[in-house]
Amino acid sequence: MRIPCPICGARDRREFYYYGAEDYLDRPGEGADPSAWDDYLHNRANPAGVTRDLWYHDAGCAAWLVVERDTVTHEVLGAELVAGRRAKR
Amino acid sequence: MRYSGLRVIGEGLFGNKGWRPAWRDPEPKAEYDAVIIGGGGHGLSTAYYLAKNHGLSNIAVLEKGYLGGGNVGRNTTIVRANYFLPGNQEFYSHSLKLWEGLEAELNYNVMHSQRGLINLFHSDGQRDAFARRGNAMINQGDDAILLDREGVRKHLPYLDFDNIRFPIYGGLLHPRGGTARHDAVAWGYARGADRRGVDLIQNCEVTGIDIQNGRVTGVQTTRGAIRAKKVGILVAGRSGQVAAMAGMRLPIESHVLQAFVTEGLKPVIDHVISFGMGHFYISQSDKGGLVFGGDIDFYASYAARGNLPMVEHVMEAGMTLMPMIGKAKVLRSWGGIMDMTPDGSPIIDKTPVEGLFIDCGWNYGGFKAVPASGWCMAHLMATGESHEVARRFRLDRFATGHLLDEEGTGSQHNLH
Amino acid sequence: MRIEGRGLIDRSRRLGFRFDGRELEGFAGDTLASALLANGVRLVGRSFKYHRPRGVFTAGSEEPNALVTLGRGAKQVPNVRATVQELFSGLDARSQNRWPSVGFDLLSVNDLFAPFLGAGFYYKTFMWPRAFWERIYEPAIRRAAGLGALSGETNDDAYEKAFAFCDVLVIGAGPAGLAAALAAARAGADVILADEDSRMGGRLLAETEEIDGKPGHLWVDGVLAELAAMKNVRLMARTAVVGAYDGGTYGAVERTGLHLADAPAALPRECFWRIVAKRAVLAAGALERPIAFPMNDRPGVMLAGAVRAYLNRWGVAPGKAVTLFCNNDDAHRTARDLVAAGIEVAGVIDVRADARPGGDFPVYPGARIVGTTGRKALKAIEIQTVNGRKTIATDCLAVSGGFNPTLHLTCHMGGRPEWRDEIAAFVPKPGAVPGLDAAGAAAGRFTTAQAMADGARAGAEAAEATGHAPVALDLPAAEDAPLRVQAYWEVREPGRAWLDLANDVTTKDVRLAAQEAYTSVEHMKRYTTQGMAPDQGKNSNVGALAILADATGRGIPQTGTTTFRPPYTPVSIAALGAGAQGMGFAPRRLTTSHGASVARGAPMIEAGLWYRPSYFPLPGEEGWEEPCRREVLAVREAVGVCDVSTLGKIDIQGPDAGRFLDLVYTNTFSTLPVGRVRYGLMLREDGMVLDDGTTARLGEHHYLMTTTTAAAGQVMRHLDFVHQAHCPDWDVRFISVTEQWAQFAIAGPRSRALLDSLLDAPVDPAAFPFMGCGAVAVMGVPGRLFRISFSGEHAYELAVPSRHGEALFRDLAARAEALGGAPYGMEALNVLRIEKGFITHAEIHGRVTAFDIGLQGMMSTKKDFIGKGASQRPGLSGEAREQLVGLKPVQGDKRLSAGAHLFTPGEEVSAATSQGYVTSVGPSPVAGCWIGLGFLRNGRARLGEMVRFVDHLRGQDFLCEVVGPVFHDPEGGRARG
Amino acid sequence: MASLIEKTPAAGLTPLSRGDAVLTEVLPGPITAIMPYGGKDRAVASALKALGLGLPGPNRSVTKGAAACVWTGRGQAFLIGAEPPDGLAGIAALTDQSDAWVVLRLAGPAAEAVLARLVPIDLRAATGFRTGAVARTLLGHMPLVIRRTAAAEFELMTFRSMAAHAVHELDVAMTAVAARG
Repeated sequence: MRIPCPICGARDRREFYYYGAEDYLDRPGEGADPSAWDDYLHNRANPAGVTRDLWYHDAGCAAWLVVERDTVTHEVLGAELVAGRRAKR
Repeated sequence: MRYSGLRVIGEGLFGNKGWRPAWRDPEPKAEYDAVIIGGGGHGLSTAYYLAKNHGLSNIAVLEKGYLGGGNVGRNTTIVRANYFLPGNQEFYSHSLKLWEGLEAELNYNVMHSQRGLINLFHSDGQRDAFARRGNAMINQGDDAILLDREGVRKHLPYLDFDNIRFPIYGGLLHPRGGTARHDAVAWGYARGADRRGVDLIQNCEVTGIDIQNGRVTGVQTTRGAIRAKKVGILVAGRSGQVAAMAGMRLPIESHVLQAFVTEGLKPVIDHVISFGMGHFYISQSDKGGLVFGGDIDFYASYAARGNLPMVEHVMEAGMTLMPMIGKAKVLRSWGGIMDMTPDGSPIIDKTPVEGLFIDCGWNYGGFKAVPASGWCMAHLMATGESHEVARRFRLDRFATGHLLDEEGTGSQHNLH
Repeated sequence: MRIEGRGLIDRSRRLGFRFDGRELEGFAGDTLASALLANGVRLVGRSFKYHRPRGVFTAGSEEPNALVTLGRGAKQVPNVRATVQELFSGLDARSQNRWPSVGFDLLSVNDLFAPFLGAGFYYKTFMWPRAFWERIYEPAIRRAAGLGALSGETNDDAYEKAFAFCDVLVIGAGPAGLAAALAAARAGADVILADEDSRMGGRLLAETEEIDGKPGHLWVDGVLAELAAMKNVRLMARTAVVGAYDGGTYGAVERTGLHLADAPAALPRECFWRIVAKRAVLAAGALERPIAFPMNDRPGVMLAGAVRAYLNRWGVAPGKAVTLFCNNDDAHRTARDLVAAGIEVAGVIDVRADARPGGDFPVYPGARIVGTTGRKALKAIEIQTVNGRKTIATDCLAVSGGFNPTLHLTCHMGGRPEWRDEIAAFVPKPGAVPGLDAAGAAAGRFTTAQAMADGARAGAEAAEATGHAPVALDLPAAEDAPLRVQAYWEVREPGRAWLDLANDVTTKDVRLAAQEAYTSVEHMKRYTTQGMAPDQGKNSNVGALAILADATGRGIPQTGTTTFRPPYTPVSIAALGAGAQGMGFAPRRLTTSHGASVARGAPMIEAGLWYRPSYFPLPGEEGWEEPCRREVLAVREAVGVCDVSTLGKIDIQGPDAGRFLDLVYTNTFSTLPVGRVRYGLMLREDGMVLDDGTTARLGEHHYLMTTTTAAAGQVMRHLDFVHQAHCPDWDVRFISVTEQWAQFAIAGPRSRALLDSLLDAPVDPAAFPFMGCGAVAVMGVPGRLFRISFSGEHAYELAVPSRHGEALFRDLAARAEALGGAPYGMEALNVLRIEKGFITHAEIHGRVTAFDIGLQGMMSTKKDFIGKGASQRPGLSGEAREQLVGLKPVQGDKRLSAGAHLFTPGEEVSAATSQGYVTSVGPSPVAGCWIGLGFLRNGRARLGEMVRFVDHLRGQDFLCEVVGPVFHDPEGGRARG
Repeated sequence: MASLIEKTPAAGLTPLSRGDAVLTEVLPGPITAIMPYGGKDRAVASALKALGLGLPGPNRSVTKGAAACVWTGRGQAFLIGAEPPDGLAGIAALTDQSDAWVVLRLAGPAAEAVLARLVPIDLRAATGFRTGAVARTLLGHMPLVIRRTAAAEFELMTFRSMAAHAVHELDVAMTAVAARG
């Protein structure tokens, strides 16, 4: 599997650390409802199909990426920088 | 038809013409007392114990493919009871006791082989953690022996004791740990359930769950609608999709776990060996293949196949631990889809929908759980109450913080 | 028997070799199988279950029978395909799965019991008595099963792994692959051409049909010469592409040293390649398949194409009177070539009623074989012709049931092949592996002309897809006769008919599976074990599912196939795991003081990839406790020196650095004065403790964070995540400086005296109060000094650039000794910190909250921080949780052991009554006994109570007093003073 | 005055010569990590012009004589072989890394083949990894900054503590390549 790091280019999966679904980006604010924390940390859509998940270019540039890919075919559709994604908002 | 050595000889003398089907191939009925979604190990054992322990026989098991085609048929066949957290301990202890009587129970040789499992440790800290585990096992009434380096050498002289990156300090021996023939477990439960009147319906995919006023009323399938007041979901690898049919979002992420088998070899590894530093575990099947595996590939996947980095990592772990296996050749690799939960422990619980029950989240420890999972899920479905040994496998424990995190890696699904 | 004038072997180079102790001879260019056949060796092995005599069946890696063991001792390699193994001088091969010899095998008695040993018999018996399974039945089954044996000795050969990249990977160098490689390469694409054979050319090396009027191998030589001269082409012979993975990644195994008589020790035996290709062409050809008929497993029964290959490529006649059994035209070529070579063809039994004579040999159209004779070598066949039964004497029967495209790689991503009636075979599903295109026979285009044209097409398309304009290829004239195959799977006559030779699965077994409801193709496979042998069903899958389809009344397409999975051919673990044996499994990290510590006799222990000294023994000291006690006392009474460079150090800078630390720590760092250090607690987002350590403020916008050794990498990743995901706009930058600084703890009442003697200026107590930090100079070298303590004593940590680390350690150790102190290792460090109740990852093991370790007060209520939200969950605090306590045995001579459990005295010992467990223990000179830290349910409320300490594993059972976790100087005056 | 003896990361481990490849330790002088603050990339680049250098983009390096500025990660470059110019203060985080890395030079016709055993990226010049190209990747299981310094010459940087392991792994790969002849 190859992950297209927006900074380094396409690299072998062995260079990356995997975290989980992009849900981890949407951290509840202070004082959020306990159920918001439960959803943030635990509950997942876990799609059989296209998903967006978090990868860290551990052995590369140290960027966190959101990778769009298909969990059934393993096709990788694209990747963007986590930091860049937030700045765009 | 009862199986026995005499029957094998008798049938053999007459051309093996007399063997009857291990199970029927029934058409689905319009209504059952209970429907089990998933014809894998857990679904089949649940159906079996619903019939055997609770006297229900108007049950259907709905399987989208063939019986035992999921993880029960694609694992490394290890059976053990070496957990240390309350909640897990009593459950796996119960499961191991069921394993020990499974051949007699099912009249089917599942080849449960208690050859002993050795967990190796490589530092003082790891030894202490395994000591805590071993003591917990003995507290529970199970068995454990702490081996020092020389003790390990007596059992496993072929490990690399002299020139290894993570030196072997010792091991925790679990004498009752071992292996079983995985397919046979599914087939044995299937045959047992069928004999007690359970309808095993293959090639029947559930496409919807019918709910009225918060109560389950039945399921939609590719072979028509089926009514039932009780529905159990036991579909490891598809739990999220099936639960979504009932509007549920689960604390599960699906991951691929690869496993490997070599060409047949004369007996060389007599135990089950687990190498924590490399996350590598190995045993030798009765046919002679070395059966081994490692960690999940770590990325969410439903593909039931993995990639080379983990393949290589597993092989590297094998080569550093026991370089005598180097000239064995890997014959086949495969992958299974694991329900990974945020604390590494399973869920056997009611759902917010009345009459709908779920048994999921086995991470990659589901095979050894098959007997007790069925036992407890059947108890829950029949009585509406959690079984004593599965009462901590609650769906809401992540929200409340009553976690069962044996690995201590926290709310990151793939780290368990 | 060798035929003069035929074959591509080098008859000028004779090679002596041994098989089962017999001294034999072959030629350079032989495989072990061709050399054995040339020497008239028919019986080469025994089957898996019935131990039946078996001979060479194929001429390729799909061989089910001729598996042998090569070499002795650590060099012993089991299950080597004689059909692939190149002959070399001195090769030493032995047959397998027989005792005492391949000619007389005691376990062949199994064959007599075959009626009772049918599919799945073991699921129905061996159940009584229960205890017999592990003791009697299973050991007997295990001994009988298996094929070759591992030596049990540690591997001492070199193996390697490598990466390669290309535009176009061409898999297979037969007519299609050569054309594909040529087309892609001439277009300018980067091409890798890989073939599992030692010599490229594929079937062209084994056929007599000419190409452009020349022998096929000459055309091959020409193409290879052109390819070899191109810079953009890499030729990889002896390289089997074994797996297709995501993103155009392919696994391949190259036999680098297995074919050499005297391979240098440094030359790897095999290399496992990870090839990343933008496009790939599968030109792996097709595998001939047998037909099931009664007693079809005898030595001398072979595939027709293999017989032809032995004749044409190796100049070997596998028999004197050859017969053929077939359902297609291709097999007739074997008869024709044999006759041309002067070998008798005793008959071609063709199941097709319209089969026509094609040469100087008898043809029996519409006939079939109903039996064979010859226990250890085929003697005769009995055939049923349209005119009745007839027996033909023959010592070699060449069988062809048609061809299966070698499409395995196209199924490695879960794609299922498609059935084509006109060739009675499965073909690859296009696009099943993205970027992989099958061509030639692998795609069901069987004639040489078709294969070349298809290969050229695929090569050109692959080149174009990778940005290279295709160029037209002039293809030579080649054979183009259609295969004309009639689907035919088995002769249904009395007697056992084998499908899977290697696993001894017969047609009856498949029918029995269907009879017993194992009707899914996966059930049939698993119940009968068909396809699970070393050939992975290459010779039997399609035949078996055809018979299953027949038994269940379904068609072949409806029955479907089992899944092909990697590897295509078996790969040795040593190749896949190359580099890891010994120390290679993980990097070794050495501190700058490593050599100096080793020189002092310190045993080095592994700690999070680093090596750290356990203790520094003096002459006469035994074991670890004696030096440990001395080192602890050195710290408590004088001064000790310890290398702490392995702790993670992260340099954090920027205007928002303080704010950032406030987010990642539970407590506040933005208020920390410059020149001061603060202990920080870091949680995971789920509320559990992630790590702890001190962070120093070096400047207004400059902090230095310390992590534990074990969690350094995890913390760095965590900081990167928090920054990039939650506050990317904050101006904070960080980088690891763990490697930049060599850092040493100098601990004990005389630590300041030591520093004053060492530093360029004495330590100014005003500048370095407890938890102070600042710059210092050590013999002119700029360093950093932190007044922090992990021992509870007046202590410092001194850091210098790593180039000076070794020298500083030697100097510090000498100065410490001069002051009555000593260097100390991990054992003493551990005792020192337990005496002070300081935690490590033995305590913060991932299931522990700030509440559990009594640090709930460090969780700021004034700000948000990572882990705050989730730590509010009810299950993460309260009386039911196990809390950190100290433990002291009531009887002072008891040794505590970590991993013990704690119970309320008087209660039974059980899982349900366990009150907690012990995490860290050590012999404390301060307490005068062993002490421990542990977690006890509601522990902070139970100080002063007795608990029962039970360690079943070490046979310990005694009472302990529950005490606070700080044993030494609870007020902290010594560290502050 | 007494002094602290300096020791280089790979002292005593190199040079190594195997077949057509030679491995030597390089002592590049000071190494400073430069991490520009938000919006300061241009200012940092112009400050580096004082040394005749600039701020390289991803996977690139800029050299001037013995000095080089090498991209080493997201928002990070190493200034190697020169002290940082004054103009960088306040616009970038600067961190001394001079002692944190072992720097090895692998040279010779076999260098690419040797690295193909250990580095999971395409290092061929023809496909883009030309002189001056940089990558942050792996050397076996170790972190790696790799830079092509000439047609058949690479500079490899990994953690100082891993120097012995890195040299050993390279030695194994060099030996295997040499054995193929």
